[in-house]
Amino acid sequence: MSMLTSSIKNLFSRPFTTRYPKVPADLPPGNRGRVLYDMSRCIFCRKCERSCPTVAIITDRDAKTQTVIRHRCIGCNTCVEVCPTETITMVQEYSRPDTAPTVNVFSLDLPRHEYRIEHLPRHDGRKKD
Amino acid sequence: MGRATTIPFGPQHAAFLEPLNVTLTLEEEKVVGAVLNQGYNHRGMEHALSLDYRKSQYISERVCGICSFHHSTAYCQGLESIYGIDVPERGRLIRTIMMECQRLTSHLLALGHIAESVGYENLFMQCFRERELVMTLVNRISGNRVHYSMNVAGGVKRDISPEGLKDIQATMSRLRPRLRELHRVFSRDRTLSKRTKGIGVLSNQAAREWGNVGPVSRASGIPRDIRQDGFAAYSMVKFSPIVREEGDCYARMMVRMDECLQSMDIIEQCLPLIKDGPVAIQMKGHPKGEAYSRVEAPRGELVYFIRANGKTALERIKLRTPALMNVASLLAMLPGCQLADVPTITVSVDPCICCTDR
Amino acid sequence: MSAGELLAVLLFLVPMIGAVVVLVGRSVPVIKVTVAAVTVVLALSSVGLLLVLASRSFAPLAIEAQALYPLSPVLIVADLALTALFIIIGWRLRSMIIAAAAALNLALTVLLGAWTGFSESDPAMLIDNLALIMALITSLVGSVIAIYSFRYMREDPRQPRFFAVTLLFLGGMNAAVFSNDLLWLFLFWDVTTLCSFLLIAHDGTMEARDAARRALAITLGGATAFIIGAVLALEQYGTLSISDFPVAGLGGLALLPLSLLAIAAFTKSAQLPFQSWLLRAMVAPTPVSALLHSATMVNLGVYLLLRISPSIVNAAAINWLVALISGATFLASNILAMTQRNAKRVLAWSTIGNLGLVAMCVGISTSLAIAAGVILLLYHSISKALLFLSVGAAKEGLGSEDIEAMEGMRAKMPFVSAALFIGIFTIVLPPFGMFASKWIISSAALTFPLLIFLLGVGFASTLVYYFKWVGNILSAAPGSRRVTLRADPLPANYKWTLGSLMGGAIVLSALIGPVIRYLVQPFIDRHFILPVGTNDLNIFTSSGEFPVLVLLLLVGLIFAGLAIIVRPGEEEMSKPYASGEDFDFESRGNYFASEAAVMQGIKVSEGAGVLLVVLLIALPIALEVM
Amino acid sequence: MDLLAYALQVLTVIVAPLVVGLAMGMDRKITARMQNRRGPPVLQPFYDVGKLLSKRPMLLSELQATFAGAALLFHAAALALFVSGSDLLVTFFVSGTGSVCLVMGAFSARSPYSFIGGQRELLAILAYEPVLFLVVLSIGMRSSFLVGDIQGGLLHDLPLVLLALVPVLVVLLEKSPFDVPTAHQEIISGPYVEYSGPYLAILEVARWFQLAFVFGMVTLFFWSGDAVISIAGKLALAFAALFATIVIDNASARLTRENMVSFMLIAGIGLVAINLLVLFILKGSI
Amino acid sequence: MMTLESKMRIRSPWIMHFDTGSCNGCDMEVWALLTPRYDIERFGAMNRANPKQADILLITGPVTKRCEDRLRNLYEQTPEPKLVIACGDCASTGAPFHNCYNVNGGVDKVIPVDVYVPGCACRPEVLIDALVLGLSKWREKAAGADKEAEG
Repeated sequence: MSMLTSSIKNLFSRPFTTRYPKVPADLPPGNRGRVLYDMSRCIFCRKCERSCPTVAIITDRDAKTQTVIRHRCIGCNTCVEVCPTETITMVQEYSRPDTAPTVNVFSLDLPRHEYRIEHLPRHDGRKKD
Repeated sequence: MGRATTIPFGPQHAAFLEPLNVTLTLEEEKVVGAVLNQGYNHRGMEHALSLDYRKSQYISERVCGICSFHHSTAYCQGLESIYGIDVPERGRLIRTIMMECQRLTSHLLALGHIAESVGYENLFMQCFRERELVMTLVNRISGNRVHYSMNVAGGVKRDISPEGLKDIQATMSRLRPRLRELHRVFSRDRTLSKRTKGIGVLSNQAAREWGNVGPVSRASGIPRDIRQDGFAAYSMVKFSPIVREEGDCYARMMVRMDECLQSMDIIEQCLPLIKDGPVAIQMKGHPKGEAYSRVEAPRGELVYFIRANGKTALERIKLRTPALMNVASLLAMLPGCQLADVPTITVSVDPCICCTDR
Repeated sequence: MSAGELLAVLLFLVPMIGAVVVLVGRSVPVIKVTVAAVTVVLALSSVGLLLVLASRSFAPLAIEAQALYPLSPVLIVADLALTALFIIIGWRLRSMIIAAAAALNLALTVLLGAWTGFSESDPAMLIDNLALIMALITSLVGSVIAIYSFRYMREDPRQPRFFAVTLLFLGGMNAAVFSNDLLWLFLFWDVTTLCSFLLIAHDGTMEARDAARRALAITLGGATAFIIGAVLALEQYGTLSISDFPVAGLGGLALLPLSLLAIAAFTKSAQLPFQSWLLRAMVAPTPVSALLHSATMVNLGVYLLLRISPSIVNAAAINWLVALISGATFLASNILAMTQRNAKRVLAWSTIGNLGLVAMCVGISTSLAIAAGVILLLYHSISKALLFLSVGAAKEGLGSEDIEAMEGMRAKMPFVSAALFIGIFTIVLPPFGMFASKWIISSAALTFPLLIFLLGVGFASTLVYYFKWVGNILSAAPGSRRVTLRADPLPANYKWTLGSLMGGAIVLSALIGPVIRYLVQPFIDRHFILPVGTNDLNIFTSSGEFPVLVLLLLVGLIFAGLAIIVRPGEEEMSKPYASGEDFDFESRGNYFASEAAVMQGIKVSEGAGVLLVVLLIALPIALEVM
Repeated sequence: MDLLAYALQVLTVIVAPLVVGLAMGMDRKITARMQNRRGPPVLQPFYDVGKLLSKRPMLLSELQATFAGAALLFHAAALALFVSGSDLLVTFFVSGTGSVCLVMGAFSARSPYSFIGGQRELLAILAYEPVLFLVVLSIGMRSSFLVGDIQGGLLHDLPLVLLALVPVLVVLLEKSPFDVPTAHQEIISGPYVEYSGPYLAILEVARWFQLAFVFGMVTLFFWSGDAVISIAGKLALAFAALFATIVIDNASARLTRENMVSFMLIAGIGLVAINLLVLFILKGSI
Repeated sequence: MMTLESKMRIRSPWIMHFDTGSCNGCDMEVWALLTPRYDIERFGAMNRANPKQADILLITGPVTKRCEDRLRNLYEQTPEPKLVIACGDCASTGAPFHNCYNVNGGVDKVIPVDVYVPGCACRPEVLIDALVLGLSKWREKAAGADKEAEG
């Protein structure tokens, strides 16, 4: 019955609950949300691709694109650290859920930090063997 | 007799966060036999960790999300001892602070989990409310709520700013009265102690025989705490292991509660010690050699053995996680208890199946 | 000899003659024909007796000893011969207790005979509504059980003995309930004891012999209390005729005959602390358990209590003690029933508990309570017989009487499951007859507030042990569809006997209004002020009403409606939830207590019973001394 | 006039469970606030039931559906009998039949948690039925079994009996410390575990009917000649009882089944016994 | 026009959470959803821990080989209409564990998934987003069904 006092106190105090999604999430400044590419600086050295622990980055030298698979990125910040030209920045905002694994394609023809959204193919599961 | 019933408890069960299956043999509701069925969470982490030593600090965090920083610390310490270098003092202190923060989140999770397992929903909610303070703190410091990704071999890659240090101090002083209040509830609540005192008793002898580690062993009167080895910055702070003698769920719960308060003490001791300086040392070349590294994770002694042969891929990496020892000792505690106590006992050893199964 | 007298004589003489024929005939066809003929006669005669009494607007039918002239001398001789027989049995069983009790009985019988000059008190037989109800139960339920036995005992080598004893019992039982003379009652009391002894020992195993010996020891001990009570009654009241017992102004030693008769009743009805024989008697073949040890013979004890209730209700202290003993029995037996695994033992405990409830009604000593007791007696017999016979049928299909063996029985043996379900439903839940009487008892217990605490816990435990059992029956493999009753591979004999009892239980519940008005009330009216009001649709008491018809319609509509609404094939059948595993679960009942704890519980309750029984004897003496 | 009274009774039978549903919503809201959360909307129980009704049915055995329906109908019948001023004892037994139907529904699915839940529910019945029975008998002793005839004086004479109803409500509302049959962390949701979709909704509504009956018994304790005061007082009493259970729920862990049975029997029966004894001593008769 | 039915459905999503081999990070965040800070009971969600009563399966982890059958089992026991949310990177694509030999690499290799949640570990806010997204999918589905019924 030791909770009695705090229960009553809680009853008459403001709830601790956020109002998300009505109000935006309360993200700290250093939050590792997701990486964005400034393609104008990219030299396609593939350092980021090689350093990525989860193979979330695919560098295409021919098409001049950097592809980030959002649903593979673990936000470890390594690519940002290894990038010699500060092409990659980590921003607070996290990636959003989607109905299929999302792929963001950064290419030279798009402005800074803009990307084209594509999707990985969805599997529909498989029956029991 | 034919009176015994067999029921599966898990892998998907309200009392468990993770897939653990205990096949219980019940006489009415008395447990007469228990078979632990593990391996639902076996992913093959040791293989994955050995593929590229430069990426493995991130993968090692993913062995377990509750004690992720301890895993990467153990891994990095291993590499550092292979290289034979010392981490700068500032790096070690930051590691210590982060480890203690993680201990706070882990213990508050475990405490909330115990409260939930006895159906004390309000207490569970309160534990998680206080835990959320620590979670937002580590989010501010490290940039992520769960996997901090701060460790690299040679130190930490993310520094704590002076504002960050103030932030930690402020959070600690905000947290202290709240945790004291929780401590009061956990130690005094009558219904809670009715469900935890004398339940799942593990004697000192049994704890030694089963090789228990961490809070479980300390609750059975074994004053063993790897932090006393003085890895990271633990040699610079004063603390003594928290030991209780009863060995029941109540003792395990209270050891964790006391350790929460102790963690805050350690963090507050660390803060004034932080001096300006580098946080990491760059390392050259591939590692070659063997190392044996251990840290005190929230659940106890976490051991990494690393053997490297000068290539990118490590030759062998072996983990011995604390939960492996503690979960096994459930077999000593479960027989003879009531079905109602099975969740409490299981949760009171804080089974971390992702650690256990790897 | 009037028609009523003739029917009454037929009711007890025909079965006895039938018994002799069976013993002489020995071949199966002869047995079947004889038993069938006897049951037809019994059924017709009992219904005839009902009609005769109804035509007299239920005035009691007294039969003078003279009317039975050729019989009465025979009976006196039989009385002495039977007690002598018990001495021999005791000698052969090497049981000094049985032999001593039998010898004492013989001596006291001779003493009583000498005292009264071997002449019966008048009326020797008195057929009032209570006796009529008992005779109806014995004859109708007994007939059904006898027919059921054809099938159940078909492979038994000792069939002649079995059926002879059964028929003898039916006769003896009918005669016992008609007897008004204590000596006659004593004779037939002993006849039922003998039958019970022979039938319990029927299987001839060591366990059966032990059980039979214990049953004989306890019931003979009770008979000794009975005959001492009779001697004292003659000494105190100057009569052996129960109907002439004084109903008021009793005190001191004059209470002692009532105490002793009550103790005799407790032994026969297996009340605490004498309950142990009934549990062991469950080794007997199931029809025996159904007939003797639940539906009829054990009723004889509470019948005696009800019979002398006009005297008891005015004997304060005694009635309290009777209420306490039987109330304790009710509570203890219901709690102990929760710990049993064997279906017959569960039923045995339940029988003890329900008889305790009847005896408690006598102890409560209001007219309302006694009416409730009579109703309970009637409805309990039918439902309990149904349950026992169902267990027997289930045993034939499953090979076991264990509750656990009945797991998922509804898919395999739907008919028996339905019979068990209806049996339990009619015993426990509204709006059936048993329930109506429980409702009246609850109202009646308001005058004796201590008992409501026993009742509350007792009723709830009844729910627990019966529905634990039902749970096992219902727990069929996942995905099992509802099966029709026809799918049951049950022999036709069982279907008919179980079916008739099911029908009887339900129809009689619907007719509870008339039953109360025509069967129960005349008995109550003779001794008490008007108790229960009924307009055939409702039952009234001073503080409440029980809408029988409304409730019956309700339950009928609920189940009929659901049968129509819930149609197979619409739902997706899924696997049981087992935490994600594929798991084949076997349900095992909960028994809440270890063997040791049960033994301890029995010991404690027996201790309490012994204490109260000693008090029951000591109190009149103490009152006399003071 | 008679017709109006009948209409009023029918209306009450329909409205009472809805009020209970609303009270459940309030209960969840207040519980959430006590835990420093925001909590669901007050109408949440109705959304839940509506959603469950729209789900595709899934069963292990058809008897589950039969018994779910039977539970609903018995509880509804109990409430109807109660509202129509019938015998309280009969009402109580009919309501008990509804609880037993839930147990049988749980048993008829052969599934481990459902089975254990059924056994525990039986134990819960063993724990609370005697207390409820004694409460009913105390009311009958004090005034009458006929709900229509019960008038004032109960609260004044039987305060401890009213208090004994609180633990009963804790069991029926499935709140700790006595939510043993449905213990979420032990046996998921006990007897309800194999119910899903519409059948779960039926059981939920059945529970509302049952609670309406038990809260009805609570309201019996307040009576006043003035209709408005009477209704206000009754509602206040019912709400006070509900609030007491919420506070108990939020300040205690779940106890074991032995604790439940022994506490309910000892405390419940003890309270009633003490009350009757005191009454007997004060008034000389009960 | 949206039917009353689907309105109710959107207001009362009951969840079941199953860990198929995740690192526990997402599991903690799923639990954090139930607690005062995020409290998804605001949306009427309840943790039923029982597939038979759940509408939304929150699956974490890359589905280890041993959990595969259990996951399918639970999925089959969930009555329609149901929603599967793969929480976290590993449940979506199996990313951090792509080198592990004992995983299937994502929930959708075993059962159909409706919503993929990124993040390692996925933040509670993202999970709330996923819930909202999933429910809006339901709303669309319901609207589509209505149109079909009309047409």
